[in-house]
Amino acid sequence: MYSDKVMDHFTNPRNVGEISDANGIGEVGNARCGDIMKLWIKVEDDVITDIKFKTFGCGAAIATSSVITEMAIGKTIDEAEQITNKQVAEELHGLPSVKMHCSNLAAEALVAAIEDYRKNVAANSAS
Amino acid sequence: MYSDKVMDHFTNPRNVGEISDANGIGEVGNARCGDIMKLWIKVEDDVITDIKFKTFGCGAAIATSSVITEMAIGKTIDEAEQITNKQVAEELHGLPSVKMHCSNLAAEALVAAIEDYRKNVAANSAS
Amino acid sequence: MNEIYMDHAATTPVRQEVVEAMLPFFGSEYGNPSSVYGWGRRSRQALDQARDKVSELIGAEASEIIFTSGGSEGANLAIKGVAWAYQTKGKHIVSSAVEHHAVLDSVLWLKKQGFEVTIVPVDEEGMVSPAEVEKALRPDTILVSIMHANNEVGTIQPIKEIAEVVRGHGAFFHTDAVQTAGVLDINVAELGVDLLSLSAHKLYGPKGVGALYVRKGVRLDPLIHGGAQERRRRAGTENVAGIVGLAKALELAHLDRDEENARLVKLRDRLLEGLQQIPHTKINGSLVHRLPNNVNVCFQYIEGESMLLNLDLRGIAASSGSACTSGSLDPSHVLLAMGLTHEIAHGSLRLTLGRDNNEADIDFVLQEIPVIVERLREMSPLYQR
Amino acid sequence: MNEIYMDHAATTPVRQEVVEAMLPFFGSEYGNPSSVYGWGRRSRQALDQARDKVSELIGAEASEIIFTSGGSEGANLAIKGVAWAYQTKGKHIVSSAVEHHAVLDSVLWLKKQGFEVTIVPVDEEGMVSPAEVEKALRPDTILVSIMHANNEVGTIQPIKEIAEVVRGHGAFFHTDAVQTAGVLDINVAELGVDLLSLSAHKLYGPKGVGALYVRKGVRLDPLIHGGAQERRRRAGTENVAGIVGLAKALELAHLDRDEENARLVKLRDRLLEGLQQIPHTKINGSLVHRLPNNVNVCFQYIEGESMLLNLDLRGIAASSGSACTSGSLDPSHVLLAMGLTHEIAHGSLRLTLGRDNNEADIDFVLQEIPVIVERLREMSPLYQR
Ligand SMILES: Cc1ncc(COP(=O)(O)O)c(C=O)c1O
Ligand SMILES: Cc1ncc(COP(=O)(O)O)c(C=O)c1O
Repeated sequence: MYSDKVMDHFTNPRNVGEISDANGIGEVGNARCGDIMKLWIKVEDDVITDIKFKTFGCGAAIATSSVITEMAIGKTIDEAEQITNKQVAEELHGLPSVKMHCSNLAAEALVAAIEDYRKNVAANSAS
Repeated sequence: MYSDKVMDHFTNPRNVGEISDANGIGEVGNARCGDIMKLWIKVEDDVITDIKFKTFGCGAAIATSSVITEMAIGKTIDEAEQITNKQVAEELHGLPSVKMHCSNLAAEALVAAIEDYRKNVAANSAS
Repeated sequence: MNEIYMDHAATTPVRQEVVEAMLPFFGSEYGNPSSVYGWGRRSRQALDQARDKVSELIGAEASEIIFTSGGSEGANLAIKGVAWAYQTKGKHIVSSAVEHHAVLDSVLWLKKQGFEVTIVPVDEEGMVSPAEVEKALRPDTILVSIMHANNEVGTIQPIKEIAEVVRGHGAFFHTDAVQTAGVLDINVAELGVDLLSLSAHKLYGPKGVGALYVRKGVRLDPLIHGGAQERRRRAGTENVAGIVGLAKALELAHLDRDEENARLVKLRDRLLEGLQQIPHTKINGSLVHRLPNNVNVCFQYIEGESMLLNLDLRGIAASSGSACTSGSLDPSHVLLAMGLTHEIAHGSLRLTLGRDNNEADIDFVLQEIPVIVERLREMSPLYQR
Repeated sequence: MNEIYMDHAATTPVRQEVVEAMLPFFGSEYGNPSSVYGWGRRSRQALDQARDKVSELIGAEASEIIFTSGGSEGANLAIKGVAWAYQTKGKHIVSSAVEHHAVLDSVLWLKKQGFEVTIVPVDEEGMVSPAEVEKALRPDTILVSIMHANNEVGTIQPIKEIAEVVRGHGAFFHTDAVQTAGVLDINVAELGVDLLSLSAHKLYGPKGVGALYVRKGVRLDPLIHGGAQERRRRAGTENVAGIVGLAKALELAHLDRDEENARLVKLRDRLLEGLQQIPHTKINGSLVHRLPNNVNVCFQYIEGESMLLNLDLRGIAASSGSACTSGSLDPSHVLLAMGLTHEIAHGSLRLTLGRDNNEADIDFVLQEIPVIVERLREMSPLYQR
C-alpha cells in the first residue's frame, strides 16, 4: 500500500519532538477525523533553522509530517510556504489515493506555523 | 437422478410395439408437452392377455410406460383400472419430483385403453 | 467405459495450470485483501495482477473490472444495477428473445417492479437484427442487453452493429459474453459495449467466479451492498483464489485461441456433416455466424432427454433443450423463438466441443447417435417409416 | 521473521483437509450439477451431500439451505429478498447500529427505495436489548435483522430472546452468523430464527462461498435471477468445489469446537489481562457475552493504523476500527454506537485468535505492543505524561 519511502519515514521519522524556544507553532487537523499534526519551527533571518513535529494519525500522517520537516529545513519562510500537499506526496513517491486528502495535512501545518511566526514577529515589533 | 429400476425399464423396455388385433387402444399426452403414450391391449374374458406400448417422451415417460405393461398384464380390466400414477411411480422405486406430473401418464393411458375396449365391446354387442 | 465430454457450453474442466495458480491462495496466502499487513498486501497484489490481466485481455482499464461470482451475477448486476441507477432518466429496457435466463429473468423481474421491457425477436437462425433493436428503442430506453453468442445454438450476434445503434440513442449496452470469452475477440472498445459479463467456468476456469466490465462513467447500484470492495460496486471478501484462476484461464485461452478455434471448427463441421446423414434431422442456428464448438440438431419424433440418457449409457455427455431436463413443460425458449414447433424443439440435442475432444470422439459419437435415434423412433408413436 | 496471524475475524486459512476435499472438483469431477450425465450426477451428488451436511450441522432441512457467494450475498439476499417478497404486507425493517455493512447498507438501500427503517441502539458493551427491539416493532414490520456476534468487538447478542419477541409480532428474523458459525451453536430451531447467513472463509473454508438458511415457508425474491439452481432462489452454476469446502470446514469445526473454544478463551484472557497493564487502555465489548477469540482495545492518544503498521513490521497481523484502514473519515460505526468518542475510537486494535495461535504468540504480542504504544504516544501531540 505505502511506498518504501513512506515506510522509511514512518519507521524512522525525522525531527520528532518539540522545540522549547520555537518562534512558530502550527497545529492542524482534529481528533475527530483521526489526524492532528503539530509543528514547531525556529526561524532565524527568515530561514527555518530548526523544525520538529508531533503527530496523532495514521502511517501517511506520520510520514508526511516527517518528510516535510526535511523539505522545510534550511528554506526561507517564503519558500517553505510554497510547499504543497501534492509536493509532499511526490517527495514520498506517492500516497494511496484514499490518503491524499484525509492524512496529508503537512503543508497546512507548516503554513500555520509560519503564520504563527509572522504573528509573533508583528506582535513583538509592535510592543 | 433416476432409480436403478427406472433405468432398467428405460434401457430394456418391456412390451414395446403395437398389437395388430388389439381390442383397446389408449393415447394420452401431446407433443406440445413432450410426452405421448399409446397403449394397445388385448382383452380376453375381461383379462388383459397382451399389452404393448409406444412412447414419445423422456426417460420417465418410457420407463412408466414399460412398467405399467408388466403391472397390467394378467389383471382383469376392473383391477387394471385401479392402478394409479402413484403406484406406477412406487413400482419404479420413485421418480424425481419434477417428473411426477409431466411424464407419468401411464395409468391414464391404461384407463384410456380400457375405456376404448369397453366402447368397442358395447358397439359390437349393439350391432 | 470411455467417457467423452461434449458439453463444454455447460461447463469446462479447470486446466491444471489454473489449479496450480489458485492453490497458494488456499494455502499460505490466505490474507484478506482489505488488510494492511503482509498477508493482506500479498492477496491484494494477486488481486491487482488478476485485474490488470483481465482488463488487458479485453481492452479495458483495471478500474473498469468488477469481479463477480459468475455469469449470472454479472448479468444481474449489469441489468439491475444500471436500471436502479438510471431509473429517474428512464424506465425502458430492451433485450432479445434468445437471452440466457440470467438476463431474461432479470429483465422480467424489473418489469414486475415497474420498468417497461421490449423483447426483440430473432430470425430462424436465432439472429437479432440491428434494425429490430433500433425499432425497439425509445427516448426513455436506458439499457439494451443482447448476448454475444447464444449458449444453445451458438449463433453469434452482430454486437458491433447493435452497439452502434444503441450508442446513437444514448442508451447503455450490455452484452452477455459468457459463451464467447476466451473464444472470440471480446475487446470492449472494438465491440463498442458499455457492459460485458463473463464467467470463468466456461473457459477452463473455476466455477463461482466471473467478471463484469463497466465502462468508466457508467453508474451502477450494487446488487450486493456492504464492504468497500470492488470500488463499492460489489461487496464481500474477494474470492482471491477464484479470481486468480479466472485471470489465468483467460490468459491461457488467449495463447492459442486461433489454432484451437480452427481445430474445433474442423471437428464441428465433421460432426455436423455426419449428423445430417440421419433422416428427419434439422440443424439449428446459423451455419456462418456460429461458435466454433457448437452443434445443435433436432431429431424429429424423439424427445431430447431420452436421447441424452442413451448417450450417457454409452459414455457420451451432451445436453438438450428438452423441457424434461429443466423440469418445465416447455422446451427451449431459444428454439421456440427461432420458430420451431414444440414437437420438434423437444427433440433437440446440443453437442459442444472442447480442448479434450478429438476426431476419434467425433467418429464414436457419429457411430452411436444413429443407432440411438433409430431405436427411439422405433418406440415412438409419432414415427411412421 | 516469524509471522503471527491474529486477524481470524477478517479471514482464516483454508484447512488442508478442506483443500483436499475440494480438489477433485477442480480436476476430474468438473460436471455441471444440472446435467443428466455421469459427470453432472456426480457433481449433483457432492452438492447434495454438502447440503445435507450443512443443514444437519445447523439443525435445518436440506431444502432450507441456499448456497451463496459469501456472507455479504447471504445478508443481501435475506434482507432484500424478504423485503421484495413481502412489500405488499409491510415496508418496515428493523436492524441494529452495530451490524456489518452488508446488513446495514442493504437496509439503507431499501430505505432509498421506499422502505422504512428503524435502527435499534446498543449499550456501551455493544449489546442489543430485546426490549429495544420490541419498542421498534410496528404492525407493518416485515423483517428484523440482528447479528449473532459482532465482528469488531465480539459481543454475542441475545438472539433467542430477540427471536421470541420478533416471532410474537409476526415479522421474520434474520441473523448474520458469519462470526459465530463453526464457533457457537447455531442450531436454527434453538435460536428460533427464520433466516441465518454464514460464510466459509471465516471458518477455515474457502473465500467466495457461504450459505443462507431460509425457514420453510419464508418466501424470497432472488437477488440473482436466471437458472433453476437452489430451488430457483439463487441462479448461477454452483461453485461445487467451494460448497464442498464449506461443508467440510463446518464439519471439521464442529468436531472439536468445545475444546478449541476453551483453549482460545484461555489465550484470549491472557492477552486481555496483559493489555490491561498498559495505561490509558480501554477494553471494548462485553467481557461475559464475548466470542472466545476476540480482543478489542483502545489505546488512548494514538491512531489505529499506525499501530497496525508497527505490528506488521514486527510480523504481527491485526486489525483496527481505524477510519484510515477503510479510507473513510469516521472510525468504526460499532465503537461510536457503543458511545466511544471519535478520538478514542480511532485508536482501536482488534486481535482475533485462531487455531494457529499459541501461548508463545500471546507472549510475543504482549512484549511488542507496549513498546509500540509508548513510541507512538511519544510522537503524539495529545499525550502528556
Ligand atoms: C459479521 C459479518 N457479516 C458479514 C460479513 C461478510 O462476509 P463475506 O466477506 O463473506 O461477504 C463479515 C465479514 O466480512 C462479517 O464479519
Ligand atoms: C450465455 C450464458 N449467460 C449466462 C450464464 C450463467 O453463467 P453462470 O452459470 O456462471 O452464472 C451462462 C451459463 O450458464 C450462459 O451460457
